[in-house]
Amino acid sequence: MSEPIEVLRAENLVVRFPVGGRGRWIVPVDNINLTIHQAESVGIVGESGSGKTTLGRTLVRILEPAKGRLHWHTHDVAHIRGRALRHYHAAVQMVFQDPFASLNPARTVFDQVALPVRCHRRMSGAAQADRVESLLDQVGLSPARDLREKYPHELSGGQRQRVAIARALAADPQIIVADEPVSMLDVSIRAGILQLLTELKEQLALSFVFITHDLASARYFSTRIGVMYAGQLVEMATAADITRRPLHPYTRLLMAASPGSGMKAPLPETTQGSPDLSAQRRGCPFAPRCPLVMDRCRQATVEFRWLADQHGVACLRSEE
Amino acid sequence: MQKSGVTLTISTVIASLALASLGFAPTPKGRSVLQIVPSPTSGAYTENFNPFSTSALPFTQGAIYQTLFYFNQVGPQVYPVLGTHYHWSHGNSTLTVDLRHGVKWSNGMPFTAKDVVFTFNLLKRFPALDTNSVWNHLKSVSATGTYQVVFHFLSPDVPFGWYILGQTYIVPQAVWKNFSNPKAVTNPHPVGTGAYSLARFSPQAYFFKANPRYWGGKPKIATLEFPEFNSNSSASVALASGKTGWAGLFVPDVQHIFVSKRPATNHYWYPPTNLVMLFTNLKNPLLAQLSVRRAISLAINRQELYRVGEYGYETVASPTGLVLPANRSWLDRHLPKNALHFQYNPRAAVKLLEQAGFRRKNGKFVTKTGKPLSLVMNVNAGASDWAEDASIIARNLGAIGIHVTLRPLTGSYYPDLLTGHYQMAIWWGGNPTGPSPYYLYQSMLAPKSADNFEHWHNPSTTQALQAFAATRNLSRQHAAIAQIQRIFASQLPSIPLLNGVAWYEYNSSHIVGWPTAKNPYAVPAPWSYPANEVILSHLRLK
Amino acid sequence: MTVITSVASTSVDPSRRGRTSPIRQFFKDPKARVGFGIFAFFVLIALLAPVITPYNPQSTLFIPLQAPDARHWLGTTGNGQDVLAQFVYGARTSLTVGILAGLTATAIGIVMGMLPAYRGGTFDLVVSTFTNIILVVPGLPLLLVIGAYIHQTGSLVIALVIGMTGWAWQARVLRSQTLSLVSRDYVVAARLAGAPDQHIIFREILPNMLSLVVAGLMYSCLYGILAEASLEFLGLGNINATSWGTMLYWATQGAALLNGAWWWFVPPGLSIALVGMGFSLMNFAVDTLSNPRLRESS
Amino acid sequence: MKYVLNRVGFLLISLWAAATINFFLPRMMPGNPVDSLIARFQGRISGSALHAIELQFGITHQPLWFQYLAYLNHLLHGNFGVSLTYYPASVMTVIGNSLPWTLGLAGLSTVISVALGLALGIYSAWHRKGWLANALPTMSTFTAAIPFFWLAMIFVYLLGYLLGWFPTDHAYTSSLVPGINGPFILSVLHHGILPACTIVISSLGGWLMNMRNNMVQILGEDYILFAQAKGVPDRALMLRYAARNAILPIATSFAMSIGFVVGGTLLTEIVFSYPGVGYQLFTAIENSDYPLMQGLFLMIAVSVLLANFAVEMLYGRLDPRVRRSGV
Repeated sequence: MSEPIEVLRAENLVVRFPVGGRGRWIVPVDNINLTIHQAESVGIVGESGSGKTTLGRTLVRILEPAKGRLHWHTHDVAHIRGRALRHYHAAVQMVFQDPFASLNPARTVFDQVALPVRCHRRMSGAAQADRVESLLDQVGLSPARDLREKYPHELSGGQRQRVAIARALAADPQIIVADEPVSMLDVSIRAGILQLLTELKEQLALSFVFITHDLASARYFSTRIGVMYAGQLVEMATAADITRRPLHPYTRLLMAASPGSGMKAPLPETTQGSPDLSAQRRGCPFAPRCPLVMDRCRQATVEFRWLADQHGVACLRSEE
Repeated sequence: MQKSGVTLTISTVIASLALASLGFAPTPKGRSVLQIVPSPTSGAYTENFNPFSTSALPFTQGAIYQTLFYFNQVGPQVYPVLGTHYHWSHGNSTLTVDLRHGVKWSNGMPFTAKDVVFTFNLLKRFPALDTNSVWNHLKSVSATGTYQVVFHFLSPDVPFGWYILGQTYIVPQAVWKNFSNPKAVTNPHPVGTGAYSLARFSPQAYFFKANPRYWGGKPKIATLEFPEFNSNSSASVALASGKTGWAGLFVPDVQHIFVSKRPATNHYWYPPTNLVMLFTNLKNPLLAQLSVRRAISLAINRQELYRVGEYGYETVASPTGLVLPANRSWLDRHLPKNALHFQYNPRAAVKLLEQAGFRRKNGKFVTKTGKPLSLVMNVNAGASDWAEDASIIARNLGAIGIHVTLRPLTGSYYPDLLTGHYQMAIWWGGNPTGPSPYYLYQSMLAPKSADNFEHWHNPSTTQALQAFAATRNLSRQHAAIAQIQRIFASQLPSIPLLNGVAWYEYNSSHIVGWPTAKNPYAVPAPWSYPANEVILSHLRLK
Repeated sequence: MTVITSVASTSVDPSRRGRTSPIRQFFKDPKARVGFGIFAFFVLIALLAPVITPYNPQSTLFIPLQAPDARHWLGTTGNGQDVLAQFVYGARTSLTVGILAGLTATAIGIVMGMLPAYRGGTFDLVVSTFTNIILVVPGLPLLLVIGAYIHQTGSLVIALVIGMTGWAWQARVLRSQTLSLVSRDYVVAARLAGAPDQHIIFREILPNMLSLVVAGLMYSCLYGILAEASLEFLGLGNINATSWGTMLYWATQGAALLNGAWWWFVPPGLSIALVGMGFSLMNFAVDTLSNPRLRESS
Repeated sequence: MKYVLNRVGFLLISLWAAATINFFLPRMMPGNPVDSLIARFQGRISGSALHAIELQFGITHQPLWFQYLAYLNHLLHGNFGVSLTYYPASVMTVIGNSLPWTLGLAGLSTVISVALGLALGIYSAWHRKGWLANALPTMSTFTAAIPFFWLAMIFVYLLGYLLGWFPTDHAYTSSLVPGINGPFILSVLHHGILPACTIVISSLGGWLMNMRNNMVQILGEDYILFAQAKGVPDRALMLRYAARNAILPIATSFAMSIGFVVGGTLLTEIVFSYPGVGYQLFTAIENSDYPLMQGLFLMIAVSVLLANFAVEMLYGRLDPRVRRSGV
């Protein structure tokens, strides 16, 4: 097997937002390094507020990073604008969490799927219509004729998400960032959507970034998994490795919480509701909740280190 | 915001309404107060009792400051005021005036020839005060004794005597010699010889009180009140409700609004004193053609102007430009019939234009070069009757194929006329109109006159005006006027429309002695100065 | 004249709502039906003017100040014009000017509200400050002063001037709504789809605040009709045109009320108020449509 | 504090903007209306006054920026030029005579109209089932659309002329001497009732509808239901919980409403010959008295800006969120 081709690489990526004026910031993406290879699916797992959605949006450059680099093949796309950004968007698409919010209620299915076909692929007329039809077929919305003139509110949740996926495919992208694509759907429909995504991945040799709070579905879908906590990547490994040998206390916690897991970890004391994202925080962000916390954890900066076999972790305990 | 607060507010409002309507039902005015509304003013009053200022408050001229004589324009009378006699000598170039004895200024000082000489020299020193340009005609003014003044003219100029005798207000030397810039003086404490003096001023109203030192005896009406109105409609409400005793308003359907309310005491009389003209700018190449002016005149339905635009108050003008019936005696009986009455004949107008080389295309006239026969008419939006007249004329002319664009203006209407920025516009023919038709003709047709808006330059007209001015011989004067009449009717320097009237409404419920159609002893409009000095001395309590 | 819509403060999320044709839902509301009825009535009168009356509104053929009778349903003016003819032809001018002014104000409001909110940054700061300034500079006095400078003018210019002085409120409302819509997922998706800015603004965002735009348009039209009537009433418009405003001007000049000629003075004023009421009622319904809580209450 | 600074900043910017609009307006107009005016007044007013007007309206050869700076400098010194209509009175004198009347009339009417409108709005939202509560909003859509001047004229005719209950013009009986004395004050009140009623009736509807909508909205909020469940008495619920929060957003719309009320006051003054700035503005317009017109417009704009500023300050005190966030 040849060396996998690198498609997108984030280096020391930082995203921050001002809060309440007076120069205060939160840092939902804090110094993250991440590589995505061709036809590979990378899962990003974390609880709400961990910054995984912000990371996803930064990867597709809906957001602009404050620091760091974002390499798209050989180009740095961290700060591109205008036509270059539009060009990048043709290659990196997104499927949103909420299929109710991601489809424009005032436009028909056809309009929404045709938009990237027209704008990115420069098709019009019959070619455009054919393309839309085949896309809808591809995502399992057939017969397409019945659907194309419908408005989103006339569709079921699953149908809507399929439309959203069709729209993402319409630009012929190389990477799709799927931000919790099934979390808002009924349980009965989830499997179908996940099945569709898997098929697409295999048929089209697409790379996927699969963002989820559920380790189980990440394991099902991804070749590698990164675990995020409070804006930082705390662990990264192959799906198999991370299940077998979770190193970070937070990963273990997630494992314990996921159904069907054999792992049993002690329930952590929660001294804090949600992770602290403020720029002023010090030490390991997980320290307040960590069952294995040491004094050093509250002071020292914790570095992410690669151990072996593409397994990395950011924990002082792992250094011991 | 609370409910009780609302109730409180409502009940307070209701209570104050009730209180107000009980306590303030209009109380009957004192019997010897006369409320006068000369004409709608331009907003709240500002103090200005300077008789030389064009924005002097009404009745400053006449009731406080007086002229030497008053010449009636609706009757034959000449009233001696501060002067008693005048006569011409030295080939009509010297005017000698005898002054009234025993006249006192309202501050008690005696009135003498010095005051008259001072007044005229004041106009000489400050030309800005000399709105009638008397020093374009005078050489010098001097006193002979305490009660006689002699005016020396540059050239014989009999009709100009009227400006000296009847249009110049005499001020006291003792007061006015102290003013370094008499043009800007607002004169808050006016000292005059007239029947009234200032009692009190506020921006909303001012009051005159009877002058006990008045040479004609203390006037019978103790107080004159001048409330301020800036529109015809608000003033009409006051007139209709019986508050106003003497007004000079254009009232739409005065019979219904005013007279019918109390037919025994509410009266109006609108005597013609002026001409309403459609001025045609002769610098415009189209209007410079006599046939165009004639066609316009033929196409205007003056009956409609009379009946609709003016509510039947202003009668159709004479083609001669004479104000009839006031100037009846000057009318040349030998004029051809069509010069005596205007015809309304659109067909003749069309024919006239076609003969002059204009062609009709789809009902619209075009010139020989194919340009449309199209004119702009300025509309005085501040005078609703004239605005209505203008739209009638536009329709009349449109009907025969002359396109008229209306251009409504308010404040700049008159300035545009003065500066010649107009093609057609309605305005008075004479400014002012004097005791003979000469004044009207002179102001409209003399080459140097500011009111020659149409820019008429015609040697025989000028000659006739000069011939009139140089003589006191009545038959020679008549001959000169007759010549102008003929030119006027045949050449149409501009187009007469209607006889302009003096608006005049009065209430005889407790004050009598008013001028009437049967007893036209003075121009009755309260905005006609100095006619008011004569009328005020005729009024008495019932 | 103080009509303030509260839609500004209600954030609407149309995506969560069932979309049973908004037009049908609009007409379910009795207020909307009455409002639309009033509006349609006057539009119909204006359109059918020549059918309704055989008379020329300008011609002064009749006996002045005639009370209403079989020949003159609304009597005659002091100048012998048929009031009904003036009224129905005046409706044309007044409605046209009002609606044109409303459209102008709405168009400017859309651009001045949406563009800065979409662009953000300094551009937004400058434009929205400008909007707020225009909002607090009193409109009618400004209109009077401009009217005084251009004195005579056609109805078209009046409509444009009214529109150009009356857009700020809408710009402010649309700006805040755009701000809330611009970060919606579907807008982001459109951007990812490579759509140009004007497509995103006018095709993706604008259709989702149509109810706001329509509400604003109705108030702008109402404002336009009132402003035109005020200008004409003061003689600052084109007094020789036939509109409800000039009717009131001439009725005042002709002392209609003192003459007891209520038929000359009352219809134009009453109709202005009725048309305004029609707009407000329709707007009520639009408001209700986009704000479910108000719906429950009425 | 940041909020206050922010608002002061906006006030200053908008004052500057109003002055600038005032400066450029006559210069933007087609033709030069002032030119013929100057011709008209040649000889009637002093040369220096005329020169000042030429400067004011840009009939000079100085560069535009110089004219603009000179203009701003004059404004800062309270020099608004000289009125043509009231020459030799200065524009400032005319404003001084008329502004108090307008402030009194518009101020009092606004207070009554706001208080009444809010109270009726609360009533209409609270008693949703009552016929009056349901009729009020519909009625107010009608009253809010009545042209001010038309209503004023109807009042003049019916209550003033036919019934004779109220005077039909001016601010007080002119035979009285202005001053602090019983008859004069009563006369002022008596003369003020009809104009004030006109303004109140025409502007009431906006406040009513706005308040009602906000109330209805807030009455559906969870915390109201919660308070109700806790047994808070209805009255307190209506006033302290709901009305209080419903009023706050209205303050933000005050800016536009005050502009409308001022516009309406101007029209009302014109009909009643009420000697305020609206009446004077109309006079100035009718007489093409551009210096007076400009001075009055600026004065009206400044008054509205200040009133607005005052309301925002008040709003900042009432709503701590605004004070802190500094928006």
